[in-house]
Amino acid sequence: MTRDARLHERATDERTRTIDWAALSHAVTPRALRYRAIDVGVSTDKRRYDPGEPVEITITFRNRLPIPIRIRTDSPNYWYWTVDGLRAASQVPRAVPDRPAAFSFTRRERKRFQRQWHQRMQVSEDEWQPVDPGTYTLAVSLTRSDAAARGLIDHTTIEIVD
Amino acid sequence: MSLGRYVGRRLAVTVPVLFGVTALTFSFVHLLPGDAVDAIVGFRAVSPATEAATRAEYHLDQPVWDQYLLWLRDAITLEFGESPVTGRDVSATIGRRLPATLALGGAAWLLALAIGIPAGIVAAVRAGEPADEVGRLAALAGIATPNFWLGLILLFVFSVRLGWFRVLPPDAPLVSLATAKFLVLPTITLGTASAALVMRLLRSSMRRELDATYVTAARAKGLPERTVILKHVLRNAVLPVVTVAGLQLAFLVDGAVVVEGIFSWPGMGRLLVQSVLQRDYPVIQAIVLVIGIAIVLANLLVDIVYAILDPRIRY
Amino acid sequence: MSDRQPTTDRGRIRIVGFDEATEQKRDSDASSDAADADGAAADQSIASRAATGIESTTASTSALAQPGRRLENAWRRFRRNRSAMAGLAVLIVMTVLAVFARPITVATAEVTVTLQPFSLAPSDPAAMFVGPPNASPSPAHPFGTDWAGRDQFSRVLVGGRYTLSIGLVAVGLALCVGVPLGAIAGYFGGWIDEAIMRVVDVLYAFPFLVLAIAIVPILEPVPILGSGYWTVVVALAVTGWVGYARLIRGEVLSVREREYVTAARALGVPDRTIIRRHVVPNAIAPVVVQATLNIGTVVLTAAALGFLGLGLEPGSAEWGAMLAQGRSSLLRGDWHVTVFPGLAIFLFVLAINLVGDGINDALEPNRDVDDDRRRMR
Amino acid sequence: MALLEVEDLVVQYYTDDGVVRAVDGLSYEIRAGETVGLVGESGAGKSAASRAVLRLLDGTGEIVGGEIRFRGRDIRELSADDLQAIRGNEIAMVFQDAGAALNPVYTVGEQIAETIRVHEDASDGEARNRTIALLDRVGIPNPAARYADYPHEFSGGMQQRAVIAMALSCDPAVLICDEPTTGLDVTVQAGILELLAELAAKSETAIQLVTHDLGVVAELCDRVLVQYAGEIVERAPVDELYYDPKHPYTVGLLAATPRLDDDRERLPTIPRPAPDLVDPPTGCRFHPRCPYAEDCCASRRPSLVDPVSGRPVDGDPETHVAACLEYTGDLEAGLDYEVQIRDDADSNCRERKQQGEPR
Repeated sequence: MTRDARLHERATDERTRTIDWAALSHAVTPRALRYRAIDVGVSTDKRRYDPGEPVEITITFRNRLPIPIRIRTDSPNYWYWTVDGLRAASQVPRAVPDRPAAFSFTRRERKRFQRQWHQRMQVSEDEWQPVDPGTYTLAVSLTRSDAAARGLIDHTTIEIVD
Repeated sequence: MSLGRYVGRRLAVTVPVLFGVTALTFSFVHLLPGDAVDAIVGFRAVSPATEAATRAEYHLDQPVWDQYLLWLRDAITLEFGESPVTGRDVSATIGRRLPATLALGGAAWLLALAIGIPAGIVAAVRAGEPADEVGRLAALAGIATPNFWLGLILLFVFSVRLGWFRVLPPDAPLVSLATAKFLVLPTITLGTASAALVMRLLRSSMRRELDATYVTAARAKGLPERTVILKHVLRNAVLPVVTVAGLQLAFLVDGAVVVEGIFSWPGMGRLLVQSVLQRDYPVIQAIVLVIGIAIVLANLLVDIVYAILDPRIRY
Repeated sequence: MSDRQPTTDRGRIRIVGFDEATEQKRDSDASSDAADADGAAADQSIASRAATGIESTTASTSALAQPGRRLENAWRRFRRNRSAMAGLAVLIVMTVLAVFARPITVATAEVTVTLQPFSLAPSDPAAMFVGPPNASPSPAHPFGTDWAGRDQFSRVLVGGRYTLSIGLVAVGLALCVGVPLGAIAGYFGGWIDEAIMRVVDVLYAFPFLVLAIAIVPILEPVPILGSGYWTVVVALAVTGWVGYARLIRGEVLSVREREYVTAARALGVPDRTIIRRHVVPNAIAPVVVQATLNIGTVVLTAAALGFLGLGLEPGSAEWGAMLAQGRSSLLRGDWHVTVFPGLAIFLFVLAINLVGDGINDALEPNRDVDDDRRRMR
Repeated sequence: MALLEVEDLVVQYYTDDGVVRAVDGLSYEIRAGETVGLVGESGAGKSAASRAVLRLLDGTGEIVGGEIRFRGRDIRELSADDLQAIRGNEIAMVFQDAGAALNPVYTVGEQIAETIRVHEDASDGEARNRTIALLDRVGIPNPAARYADYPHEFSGGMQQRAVIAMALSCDPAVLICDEPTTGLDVTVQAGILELLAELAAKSETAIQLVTHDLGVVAELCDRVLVQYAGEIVERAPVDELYYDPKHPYTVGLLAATPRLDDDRERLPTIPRPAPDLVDPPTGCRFHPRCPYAEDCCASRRPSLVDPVSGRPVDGDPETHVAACLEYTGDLEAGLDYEVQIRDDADSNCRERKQQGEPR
């Protein structure tokens, strides 16, 4: 399981390193610079889709600076994606604790994640509805109330055509 | 295999090493260029009568093998003769200096454990938190600081500037408040690096053990967290620290040589340096022999303690 | 509930239909049945995600894919290690300062060749009374002066030459002795191993510094060792090789049992070639790490020897020796004489430790350096 | 009131990729003395679910929702002291890797006696005697002598027995066994299963058995919960599950279970890997892998219903329920599989069950 592998990697890394440069860098890097360092991006494999065709979404976070960066988030769910403003294409709110956490990047790190949108909206706990053809805005944002003001969001549009 | 048989086998390996240590120490004067007599009397011009007497005393007129056996016999009975430089009895001199070094070394060792073990535990349990970061940086600094420099700084700050620890009255008995107070600075100087090593080692081995399933199992049994850490995790994590105990002793002896000089502490280390500067070979020989044997025996003891602590080792 | 009979006849249950349905579905997927299309696509994406994991693009992902480029990968890992790079930077700066502190000349009877003409240090480290004695730091003498009025700044810069070169040369010599002996002991085993390892055990019984101190009077009368510099180097090498021999023997013992060594043996490759080509390269990584860390130990020991007044000529601009001279100044209250040489040693040893840890992480990320540290000292 | 009630349990792990919902709305109950199996592929969140019961989640794992009631008290609300009083005493755990679950530097006896001393006011001698009796009970020969043995002196099977003895030391009301036989030899497995079966039959201890092995479940359990992608998809008394599986996932698992008399060339498997719990499929989570999936499966999440009536779960945990849209009448083609019972004497004797003809 990748999560175990990553936890393990983190553990060994944490065990052998001599100085916590991430913490040091966090302590000395000005806040404004920290936000500006992180580049948030969202893209799709195509512009136009047939109805029912899955939309491949690629979410990228990139640390532009050659120093480790940590960004405080309002939740351990560091980021979320939306379709027309609906989180994870769902009208049903998900229980995610709203305690602060930190999204960490090593120097010049690029994190890339994939999501799929099957052109369905979750309308209730147990129901999803296919969307109609039209234009949709896919966006990604760090989980911060001031994400838009800090530039920690990105969006793209796609078109579903019959 | 029982613990007794393990100890027996371990002893069997130790005996040849002990012989090797004595042989190396013995060959010491013979490795010097020129005649061994010259070395023993300190490269002075001496009368033929004295030379003959020295030859007889150190059995230099006999084959090397016999010389070694005779020397060994003398060494076992602690007969190292007189120092040609000071004229004092070597055994008596060492006998006077040894307690001072043991007191300093013992105090530093205790300090190293008293700081290193709790610091290591805290750093491991609070890994990544500020306490851990500070501890880790301090440990790194502790390892990199030359003890003679640290000694000088402490001496300057606390003795010269603050005047807290003044010079030791020369006639103060070893067990006295004055001596204990005087020993504070040398002990800190000597113990710092050891404490740092112990802390680093314990931290990393505790981190490893904390991930083990038996820790979760111990929690699942309903043991209090204290018991889980101090009884289950620590007992396993301390094993690598025990293996360094022998090396720590060697490390402390090395440190004592320097630290005793800085603080004018009348121990074996200072005696060794003085003897080397004066080319007082019989004394050097005796000191090196005592240290070598002490460390061999200490390593034997460490192995036995390790076997008691880790039941897997006996099989 | 507990009185239920266990199901004993499950061996006779068989499901029919599921597998066939699965096959059918595969077929219909292939013909891109509209009803199943998005389900199938979802599966593909899940499969592809499972295969690639969560992609966190760093330099190592591409590097790891290429085998046989161990050193290059190690260097990449090392470069990403900030503390190690910081340590390396300190070492480089200190080396440059030491080399360019004063001109280096090689003098024969007739000609004097200047190898390095630069002079960063303002004055000759041995020149007395370039300033007032025991002066505090000032613009003219940034590190102050010692009891003889010598410029401390120049002496600290030039003193780096002793420290750096003693560390490198002594460790190099110790490696030249320890690695072959340890490899031979581990590879051949038997009485050769016994003999070498007993010698190692005996030498191990003496603390590093004590042994070095005891050896100094033996080495000093040896004429070719000259000024005392080589006395120190040889004393440190003689005491230092045991650790490497022990370390590499242990590694060789495990490498020896690997298939490629057995295969080479079966092919009749000579032992010497096997040791050189197969065994040592695969066992050397921890030795490299240890050697790096040991430069720190050796430098500390050399400085201790200088501090005790053993080895080098009195008055040498060696950091340890300078500290020893500073002791009497210190007791009079002049702090600056001891601060700067000590700080230099501290910085150097700190940097070496950072680099050593970094090399360890780069070469063998899963090995804990403290484990080896306890095998050495 | 059941002994242990888990209601709407949600366990999450946090990664850079997002929130992993290892357990998503899990509900079940265990009554005194019964044995309940929790079955599913690895990665289905079984271990997370059972570790959550004792609040022993590792890493970033966290219980974010639901209740875990033991004798009516919510375990999530307990103080550290109260929790410790329950762990090992009322609810005990048997770990998958017994060798790793035993501390190598203490004797097996000490590790068992320690549990008794912590929870009960027993003297050292009493704890020792009880430990020896326990070792005897789990079938360790010569228990008085083996008391002082260290874990490495025990074989793998004996270690697992010792771990079971440790879990039984304070007569727990609930025993959670996390893959207790995985990694053991077949013959040793059989011995451990026998021990657990005896325990289930003779003692009042309720057992929650977590496994991926349906064979193990068949031998031990009264009821079975089938977990898929963090959710329960089917719940049934054990015989009903085997002879009359209702959820396609269960059917797939059963089809993939090897048999002694197998004459098939290869085992059928459920196609494609288990879903990533960071981004689970919409609708029925099994639909991307289900051979019977239709359009509606992607847009509607089935709830646990009685397959016959199609009505939601009532209070009785004995009721056979499954979460498939087939049973609410939403599937058009139905589920097409059959369970054959093959008799050794006469392989022609078949009981044929046909499911879900088009309505």
